[in-house]
Amino acid sequence: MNDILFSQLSTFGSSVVLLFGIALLWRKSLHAYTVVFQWQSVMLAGLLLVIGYFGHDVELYFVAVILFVLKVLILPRYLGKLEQRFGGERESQPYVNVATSLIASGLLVLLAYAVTRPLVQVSSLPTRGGLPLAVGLIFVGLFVVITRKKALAQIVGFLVMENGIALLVALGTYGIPLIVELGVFLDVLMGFLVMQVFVYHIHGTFESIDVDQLNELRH
Amino acid sequence: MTGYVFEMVQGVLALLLAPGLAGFVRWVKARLQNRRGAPPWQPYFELRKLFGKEVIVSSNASWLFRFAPYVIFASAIAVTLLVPLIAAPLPFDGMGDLLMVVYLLLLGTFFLALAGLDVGTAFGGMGASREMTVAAIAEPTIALAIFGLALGAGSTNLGRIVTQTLANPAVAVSPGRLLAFAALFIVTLAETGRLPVDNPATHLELTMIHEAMILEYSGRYLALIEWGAWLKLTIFFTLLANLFVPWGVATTFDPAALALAVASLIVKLAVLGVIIAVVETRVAKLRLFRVPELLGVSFVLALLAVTSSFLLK
Amino acid sequence: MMTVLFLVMIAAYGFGACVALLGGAGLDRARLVAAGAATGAGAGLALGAVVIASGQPFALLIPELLPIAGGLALRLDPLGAFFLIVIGAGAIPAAIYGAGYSKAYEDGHASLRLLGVMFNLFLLAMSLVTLADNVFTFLLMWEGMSLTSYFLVITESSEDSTLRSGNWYAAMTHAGLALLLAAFVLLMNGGTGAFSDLRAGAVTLSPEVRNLIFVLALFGFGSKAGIVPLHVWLPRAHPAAPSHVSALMSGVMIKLGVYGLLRVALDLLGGGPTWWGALVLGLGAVSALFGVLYALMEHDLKRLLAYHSVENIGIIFIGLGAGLIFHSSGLMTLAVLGFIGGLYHTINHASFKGLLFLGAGSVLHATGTRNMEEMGGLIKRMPWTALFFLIGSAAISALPPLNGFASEWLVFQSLLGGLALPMPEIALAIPIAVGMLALTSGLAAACFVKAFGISFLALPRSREAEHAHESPLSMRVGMAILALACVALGLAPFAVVPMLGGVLAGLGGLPDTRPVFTLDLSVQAPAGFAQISPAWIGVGLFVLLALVPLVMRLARANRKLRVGDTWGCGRIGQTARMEYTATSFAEPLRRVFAELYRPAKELTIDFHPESKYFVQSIEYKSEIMPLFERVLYDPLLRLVRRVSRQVRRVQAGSVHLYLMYIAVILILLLVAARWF
Amino acid sequence: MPALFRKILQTGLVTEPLGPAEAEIVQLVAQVDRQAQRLLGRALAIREVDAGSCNGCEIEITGLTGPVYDSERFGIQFVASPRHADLLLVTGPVTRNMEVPLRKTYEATPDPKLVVAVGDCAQTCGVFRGSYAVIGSVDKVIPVDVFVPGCPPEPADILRGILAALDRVSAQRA
Amino acid sequence: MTFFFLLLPPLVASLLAFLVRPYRAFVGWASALLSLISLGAAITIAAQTIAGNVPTWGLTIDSLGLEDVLRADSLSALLMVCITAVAALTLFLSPGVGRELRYTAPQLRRYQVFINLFIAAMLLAVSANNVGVMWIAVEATTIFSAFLIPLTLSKTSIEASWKYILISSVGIGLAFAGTVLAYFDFVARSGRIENALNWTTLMATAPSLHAEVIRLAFVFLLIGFGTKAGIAPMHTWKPDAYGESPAPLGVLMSSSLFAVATYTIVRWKAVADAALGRGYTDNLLLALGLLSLLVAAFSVVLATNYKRMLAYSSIEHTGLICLGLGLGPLGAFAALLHLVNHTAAKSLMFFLVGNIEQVYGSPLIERVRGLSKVLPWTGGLFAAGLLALIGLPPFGLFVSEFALFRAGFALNQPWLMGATLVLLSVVFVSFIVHLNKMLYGPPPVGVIAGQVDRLWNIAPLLLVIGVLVVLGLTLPVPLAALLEQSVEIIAK
Repeated sequence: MNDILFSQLSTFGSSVVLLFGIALLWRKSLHAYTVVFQWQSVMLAGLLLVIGYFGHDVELYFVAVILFVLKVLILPRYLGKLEQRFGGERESQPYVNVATSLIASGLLVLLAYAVTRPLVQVSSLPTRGGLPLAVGLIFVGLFVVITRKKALAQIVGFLVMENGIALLVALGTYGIPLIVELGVFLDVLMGFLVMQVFVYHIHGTFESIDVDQLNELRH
Repeated sequence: MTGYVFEMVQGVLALLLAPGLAGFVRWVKARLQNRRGAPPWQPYFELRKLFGKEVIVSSNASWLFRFAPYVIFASAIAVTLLVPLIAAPLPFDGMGDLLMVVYLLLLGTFFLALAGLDVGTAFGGMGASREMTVAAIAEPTIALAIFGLALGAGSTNLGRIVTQTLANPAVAVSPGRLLAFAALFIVTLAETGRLPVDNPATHLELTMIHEAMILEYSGRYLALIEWGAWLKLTIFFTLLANLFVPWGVATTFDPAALALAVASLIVKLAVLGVIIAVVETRVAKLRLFRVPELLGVSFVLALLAVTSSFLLK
Repeated sequence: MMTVLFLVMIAAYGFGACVALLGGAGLDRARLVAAGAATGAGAGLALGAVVIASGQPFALLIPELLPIAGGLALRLDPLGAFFLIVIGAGAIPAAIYGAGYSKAYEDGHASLRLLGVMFNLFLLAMSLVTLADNVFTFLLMWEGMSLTSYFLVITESSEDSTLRSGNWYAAMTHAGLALLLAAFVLLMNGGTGAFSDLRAGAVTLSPEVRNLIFVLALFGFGSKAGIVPLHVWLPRAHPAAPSHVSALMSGVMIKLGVYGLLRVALDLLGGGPTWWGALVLGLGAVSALFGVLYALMEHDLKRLLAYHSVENIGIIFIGLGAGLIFHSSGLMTLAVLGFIGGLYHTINHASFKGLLFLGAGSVLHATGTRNMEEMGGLIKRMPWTALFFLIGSAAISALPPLNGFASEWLVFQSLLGGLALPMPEIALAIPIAVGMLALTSGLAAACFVKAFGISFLALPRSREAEHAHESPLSMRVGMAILALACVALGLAPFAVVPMLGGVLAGLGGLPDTRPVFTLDLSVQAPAGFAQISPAWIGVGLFVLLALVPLVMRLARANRKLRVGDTWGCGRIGQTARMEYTATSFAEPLRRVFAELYRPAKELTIDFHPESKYFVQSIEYKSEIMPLFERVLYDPLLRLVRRVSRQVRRVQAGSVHLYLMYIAVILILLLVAARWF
Repeated sequence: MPALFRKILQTGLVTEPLGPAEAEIVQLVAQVDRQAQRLLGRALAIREVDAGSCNGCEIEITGLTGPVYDSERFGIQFVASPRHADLLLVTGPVTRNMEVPLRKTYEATPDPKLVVAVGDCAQTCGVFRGSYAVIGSVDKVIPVDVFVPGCPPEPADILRGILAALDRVSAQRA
Repeated sequence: MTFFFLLLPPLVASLLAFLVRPYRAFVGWASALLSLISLGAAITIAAQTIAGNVPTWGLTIDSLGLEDVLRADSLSALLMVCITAVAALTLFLSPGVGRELRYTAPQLRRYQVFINLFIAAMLLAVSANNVGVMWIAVEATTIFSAFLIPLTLSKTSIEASWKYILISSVGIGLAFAGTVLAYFDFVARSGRIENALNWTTLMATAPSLHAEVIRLAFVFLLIGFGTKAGIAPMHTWKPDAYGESPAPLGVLMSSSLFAVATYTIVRWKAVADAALGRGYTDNLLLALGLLSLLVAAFSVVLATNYKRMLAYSSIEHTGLICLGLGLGPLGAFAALLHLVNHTAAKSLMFFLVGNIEQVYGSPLIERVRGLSKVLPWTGGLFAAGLLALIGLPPFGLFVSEFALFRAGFALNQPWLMGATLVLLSVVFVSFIVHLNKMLYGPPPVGVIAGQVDRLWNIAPLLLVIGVLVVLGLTLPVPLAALLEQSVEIIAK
């Protein structure tokens, strides 16, 4: 009984997390990106708590807290700053328009389902139903990074990808060893910081955060 | 020992016969032009006269100019010692084969062409250029004709070819031999500067080949060169005569056989001389750039000769 | 004894290289460098001679070096020894010559240091190629030889054309190395790579692999040897290199291609089907003919010589091809004859081509140009060089009694043996080869009449030629040695040919047939097919040359001699502009072979403004585009450029695109991992 | 081909059409023959130099080598280079442009050598006398052994002139 | 304990540089000297592994999974020696050691802080037993190096950095996904064990892992770490980053960082092979290796920038190493040897390139003429290094390429090897052509060698070329032992 509930909860939670990811494709303003990411992280932290509870894994609570702090509180703050600074710039013309993006994301999730079938078959965990969604989220995050022109949007896409991986970790194994988890968080933070520093640099040098201007280096 | 003496005799004989042969051809040609012409022995007079005249050498000329006539003449004599004029096999037969003959003659041509270039006149250069062109293009035919002959005789040594053919007369009339003969005949025309390749009697510099190279020579040098050229004609005729139709060539140093051999040689040379004269009367000189076509024909003939030898082996 | 010689060789070359690297400037250094090289070459020559004389191979294995590939294995068998002798024979005069020649570089337009170091290392690498006894050692030395020679080619690096030549050379030689690498690694078949193992293992390889190895080796070594169509680097690299280096590269280095082919095809693989030989024969014939045809059209003296290297390599390959054909048919005696022809031509070519390149170098040294159209009249200004060049010209034109004739005769004789072949389809190809060989030698004679006649005879065509001077003593000595070698090898094949029989004995099951030589000093083809005696012919020619003037004097011929103006149909004042040029000399042949040359003609007539019946100037340009550049290399280069332009688009500058690549490959591989 | 040789055979020899009218020629021929044998070994090489002639003389000289006169039978032949020649056959007045070439030709001829000047112009400049382009008779430029008068002289005359020149040589030698 | 001497010196140096403000030259000297300690430690570890020991270090804190977190087998030791050696070389030739004109004090300080962190991260990556820690360390290298590329800000350096960091982050993210997938499979098979992420544990369990999952995991890992290694088509950041980074960073990235990334692939390949049997990973590596070679070969033909040309050369060698790794034990040996050789050659080249750019002021090939006259030492070494890179004797790469071909032909891959040979020839010719353009010809007006080409400035590089020559002529016994043991580890 518990397992069924657990399974349904986790799958549902994963779906919501994925849906936030897809919602990203639908929005255009940088502010919306930040908000969507923030909400996705909230859902992810919640899902971690759920998994921790049903999976009897104390470590996951800990991870959920860190994740919350990092991805709901700290990063969106920085993102907010960036957005205030460059918020006037909208993701005017992504490489792929919204409609196509949505169709593509659907296809990517389908692909994720197809590809991850062995995972679902192999695993005996109640959470296994969400695994394809996690991989799908990785794909969607990658898609955002590829198709969005603003540096900020790319960062958010990257973070969504990270969320996808975190989801995969949680669903697949109830978390990896804590020390590694910590290291990963540290890296995410550092990476984010580096990236946001570069957003300033890019703006300072190119007077825009449109990455498609960065095409001096060729061949 | 008699053999070596005989070699000397043969060399002298060739030297003596050569101007006569050239004179004979000239005489026949004159007759064919309905002229009386000079007697066949006219070239001997010319030689005597030239040896009596002084030599003028251009101030531009180097030692090569004075050296070349000797090379031309010496290489021609050397060849006469290898070719079975009247007897086979000769003691020197093992020293050189048909290839040696061809390349010794090429040695002469090489120096003649250099001499043509040495004084720096346009005509000399022109003659040298043309001579080397013709010589080069004639080369494959000669080689193949040699190949054809060697196939029958099992050797490129001249004496061996003669004795083999004598021992096996059927070979002489094989299609391969006949084709090879035709090929070599055409080459003879080219190599000895006869019509239709070169006109030995021309005075027009622009049509000259051989003559253009020696415009600068006089006196004894001219004599040596002319004599050498006549020797070359004799050698080619002898090759045509004695390799393809060896009958009459002495295989012993028996005086009777030798006498017969000399007689048969003279007859054969005369016949060839008449043929050349008839040809020269009949045909016009070819433009220089048609000459390769003629030699191409001869090459094909030689190739057919070899091929048919293979197929009929 | 052998070890001592070997060590002396290594030490001398090493000494030469070190002196060049460390020594100060000045002639003394040049002399020391040359001394090192000459000593090394001499020791190598002696080592080779000892090995051949004793029949006892010299072997040395250093497992500490090159441990991953079986150690540094050296072994000198008679075949290698022969080529070591060729190296020595070519290197000694070149080194002596180089001592004087490199003085010209003291003005700093080329690095004497680099030249000296590379010269010695080049000789060392070449020598070690002949000694290599396992795959890796061989490839290492081979590539070392290529690399050092590459640096020698670009000695005069201040000129862009030199660098372009260097590029061609590097490209072709590296392509060759790639083929060789493939061939040898296939031959190793996963084994140790020691030659003895290869020899034993080659029997077990499948025929397809053997064929593949042979073809790879043929073209790999062929690119070094310069067979058509891999010859394109020769006419570029040889002229660019300093002349004594050209002499070595053309005279010696390209012969190592011959060595390699013999080593692989005959020794390691032990011979193969008839078509191997036929292929070699065909390539040889084509190379010979193409080489000489393009040489005829050249007016750059050194390029002309380079094309002649292609020709002569072709002749050598004809001999080898005939040998391989007979070998496959079990006609061992004839096979030996063919190989001997090839090998003899190898050493002959080393001597006369070395001589000619040194001669060309002297001319370049004296006039500062390689363009024959600017030479002329040098025979009076540099009589020694002229004499040596004449000897070389006559030798390469296969004129008896010089050495070119002797070896071409052997090649001819081996081809004539084609009669004995059991298979008519091959036998019929042989007459064609005979024809091509004959045409080649005829054209070669024509070409060297041109080369010598235009360069050395008549009036000087430029101020530089007019003020030319004879080369210094060391250069003349270098040339004299090779000139003597040409004469000696031409007169005394009876001494060399049996040795070559010994060199070949045992390779690929060849019997120890040494062509008989009798007391009359003749060279006799096996089975008494034919015989000649170049020695007696030579003596005879000398006697006749002496006799003719003597008889003339006895016969009281007029001995008066007057020097006058050239007879020029009465015109006044002869100038060099009236002379026949190299271009005009070659014009008849250019027209005869126009189908091949496809000359591009350009005639510009500048009419008088008043009337077109008057002409102010006529400009005539004619260029020939070598066939293989046209049909092979240009399209290839164009293809590479096109492909690389496409590939460059990968790096288009857009980070989105780059990320896209990652996504695409990720999806592709995932799909592949899942379903394939 | 057969047609050609049939014609050759039908025509027969055209040289020496013996008859009373040509008796002198026959005699001359025999004389030349003898002289030629005696002198210069019966081999006389002639180099023809046109020093400015109207080409009338040349036509006659050509006649000399034709089948009728057939000078070759005496061993007289025309050659392409003065180096090969024993005798220079000079025609016409010497024009300005031909003065040096003529002298050079003479110098280019090896000794012993003869010069026969053919035609009136060679001796007197004929109608060209006084022309600005003409510098004078042949003997003003090179030593002449024999002048052959006539405008143009017949082949027989030329032959006679050559003979005379040969005579002079024999006289000198004697 | 040796691990401390290995890992701490760069951290100390970094801290020192962080604390000393403004920058002083002694900081540079200190970090250079400290790097020698690391080098000594690496050599010690190598000696231990050759002797058959496998030093490990770990914390026994419950539930943290840190038992044996650091471990050095022969493969690690090999990499440690390479990294520390290059690091020492780099730090001795870094800006800030000795007189410095190019950079300001803050820049030098930033440089010293991050370069040492970068080195420490790399060392951690190769000494970690835990693949998670390994991943963290590799990710850290990206971050630290990203600070260094734009040492001086310019449009192009920012562009390069952005591309580098974005592509690397995405790639390394994928690698993490792969790591997770492998861990997932382990968990699915054996339940959760704290040190399951330890490579030794993974290897021990590998034969019983699920093939389908490991196949997927390896794809993520290969692409992820392959992005760091610069395997095509994930190579695109390389030309930009190498082209724009300061010379010492270029040295470390092109030689050490690349080696580290390759190392991670090798580690995972061993796991995947143990699970899947040979073949699968081999084919992937061969395919991507050939693709890298293809892209690199045709990119150098028309190259106009010599630094980017060297980057393409790196991609080419990446391709070769991938090929070697896909060709069984013989190939693995060749690949590792090639890795060592390439590390030496590339470190040499990027220093020289730095000198050249400093003197000529342009990274364009067409601007650099007469190198052999202007900078005889630099030019000569540059030529030698380039010849080494294109695989000519007497340099080590000739040996390793030969070994590679031997392996390929022994595995009956003649067509693959044939294609490789053709592509290598294209590279060869292009390099020779470009080299000639640079070495010779008239130097541009106003180019002065200055201090750059002094012998003492170049002397350490002579050592490197010496190493290359030694590796070309022989294989020192310790190195041979290390290589053989490493091959044992990764390609049993």
